[in-house]
Amino acid sequence: MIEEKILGCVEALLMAADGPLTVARLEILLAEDGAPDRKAIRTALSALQSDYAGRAVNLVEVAGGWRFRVGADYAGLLGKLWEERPPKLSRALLETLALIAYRQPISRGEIEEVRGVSVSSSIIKTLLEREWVRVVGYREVPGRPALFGTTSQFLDDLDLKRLEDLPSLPEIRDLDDLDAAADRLRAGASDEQEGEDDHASTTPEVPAADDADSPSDALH
Amino acid sequence: MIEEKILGCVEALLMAADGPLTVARLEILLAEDGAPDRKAIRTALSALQSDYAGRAVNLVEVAGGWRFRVGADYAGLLGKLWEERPPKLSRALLETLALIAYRQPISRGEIEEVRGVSVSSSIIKTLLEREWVRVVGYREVPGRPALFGTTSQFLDDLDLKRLEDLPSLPEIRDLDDLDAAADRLRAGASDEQEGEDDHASTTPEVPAADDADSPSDALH
Amino acid sequence: MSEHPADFVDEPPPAAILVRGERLDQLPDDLYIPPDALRVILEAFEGPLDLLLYLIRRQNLDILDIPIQRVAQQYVAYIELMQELQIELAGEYLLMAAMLAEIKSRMLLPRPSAEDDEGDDPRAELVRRLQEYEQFKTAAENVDTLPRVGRDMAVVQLSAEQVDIDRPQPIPALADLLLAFKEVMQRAELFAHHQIEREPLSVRERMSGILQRLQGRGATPFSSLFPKSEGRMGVVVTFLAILELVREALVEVEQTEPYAPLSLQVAGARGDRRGNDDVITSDGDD
Repeated sequence: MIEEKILGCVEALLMAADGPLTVARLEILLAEDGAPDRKAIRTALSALQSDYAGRAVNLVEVAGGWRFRVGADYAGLLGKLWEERPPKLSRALLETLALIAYRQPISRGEIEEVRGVSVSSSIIKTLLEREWVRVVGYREVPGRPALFGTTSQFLDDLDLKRLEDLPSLPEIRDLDDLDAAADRLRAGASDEQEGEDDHASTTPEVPAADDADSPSDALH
Repeated sequence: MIEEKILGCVEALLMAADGPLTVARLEILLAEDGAPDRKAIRTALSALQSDYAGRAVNLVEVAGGWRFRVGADYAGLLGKLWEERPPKLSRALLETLALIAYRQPISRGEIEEVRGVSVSSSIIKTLLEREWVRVVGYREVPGRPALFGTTSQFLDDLDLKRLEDLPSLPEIRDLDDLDAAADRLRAGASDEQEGEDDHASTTPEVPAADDADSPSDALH
Repeated sequence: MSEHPADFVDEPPPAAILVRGERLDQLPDDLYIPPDALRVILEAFEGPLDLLLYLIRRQNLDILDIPIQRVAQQYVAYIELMQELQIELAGEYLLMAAMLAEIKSRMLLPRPSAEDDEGDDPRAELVRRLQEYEQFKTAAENVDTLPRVGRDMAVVQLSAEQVDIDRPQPIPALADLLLAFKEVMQRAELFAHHQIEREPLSVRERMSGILQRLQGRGATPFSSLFPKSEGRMGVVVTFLAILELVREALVEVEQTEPYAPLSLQVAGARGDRRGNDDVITSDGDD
């Protein structure tokens, strides 16, 4: 495969990935795109590294593999960006957390089974670091996988007293019930979630949550 | 020198932001970092745009502002990275979305009239949740039905800057053509008639798929 | 095309089902077509306008030149088939059937003059609606082909050195968490659903099978083509295969009178057989 094409593919993958990618992973991902060997991938990585040298963005090798990162010089600036608008939690993280909350104790393998995709270590790590989940035991099967459960920190942060306050599964089935349940909870909880309603940035005129109800109700 | 610094700051912010940033927003964020004016920021943006032209990641302007994104050239590769294919959008949802996009503001009843079937609440909900549409007002008729319009998020997700960038609607032929066709049918004439009618821009023989030339018509 | 008339003649003559001119029997009682399965098929259409468009387009007709008689007949045939199979139809489908019937009857009346009656020509209204619907149907397809973030494109959101640690992590809104859970569960179900769909019943394969069965035979009752043993998916696959065969003009569907069951034959066979009694065999299905 032409070196330039490998370079573009590696660049695309690293720019789009949630976390670092190892050379081995890149090799697997590129299996159908010319199937470069590891040496070719390493060549592309160092070419990219020099392409980006001196830019605000750098390609670095960290423990988990290779990743693009904004340079340390800009830490202050990015702090301002995030202060104003905290980053959104990724879909993958939310789904993992939701599965742990509802299906605990649950192993990583079981989460992956339901999600149909692998759960990255960095997600589990983030959840553990935030003390939203913890290891509550091990399943007594080969490999002794850790079982995860939620913590009291999780309940505190979500303003729940007990886990049972989470809406029940049937309520979740139906979107309308789900909204009703969320409203009920929100009505009982403090207003602290207001500040982080990042929907507001795209739909300034309409508070997203409330509005979602009104049209369909009116038209029922 | 100074320009280079602005360029780096803009690059860092855009690479780290979780959504597009407008020039105005960049100006606020850079207030302490040299406080460049909008012109300087625009200069930096176009310099960055050409720096990244031809790379796997590009700087594009969409409805919500400027952002870096990996383009559709790498769609296949990205699919592998994400593992899970996003679920396909149903025809019912797409048709509803198209009506909202091209006929906004439009009520649910009006959508149903064109589609000839009722629009399920869950479709409207899904569109609201994806933040592709929002309630833009209410029609002042009995029942005050909600009127829907598309959001900048919708355009952002399609890599578009303006509603006019949507593909134009296929043209509808004049109803007068119908009478001509009906007469022809009645007369049993299968021969083509020359398209000299001055009241119709297209003759019945022209396939409907012919592009409408002005999208603004379509968007009313 | 009766290429193998021998096969046809050789068949034992079981209870003959008269097609032309005479009322057909009801669907055999032992024929099991789960109504759900046909509902699935009906759901392939986005409503009466979509079904009508399909009927028009599959004959390569221009919307402006619809032979209303023919299309209305086919539409009604579909609707009656659904009703016969006790599918609960959305009111819109019945409304459309009524509209088509009205147009038909009006077209039989002599037109006073060419210019006089444009104002409330129900056919004009139908054509207008069909065009408008098709316009947005196409627009929807166009919108779907645009590159989309999350499907074809990725937005870049890098983290930064050093800031990683103090980067504020938001607390998820409960609603977001619930939504995530709902979606992951839905996806899990969808996944299971896909696996059912991937059962070794292929539409193409079924098309060949049906075509083969129809070769050298006259009109064959629609219902006899549904094997009882295959359950819901078998019915769906068979029905899709028939629709596809019709679309590709390989077979013709016919209904001789209102409420009569549909019958199928190889395209072009009807001409050959015209003048016959058209007594056909119900082949004591397998």
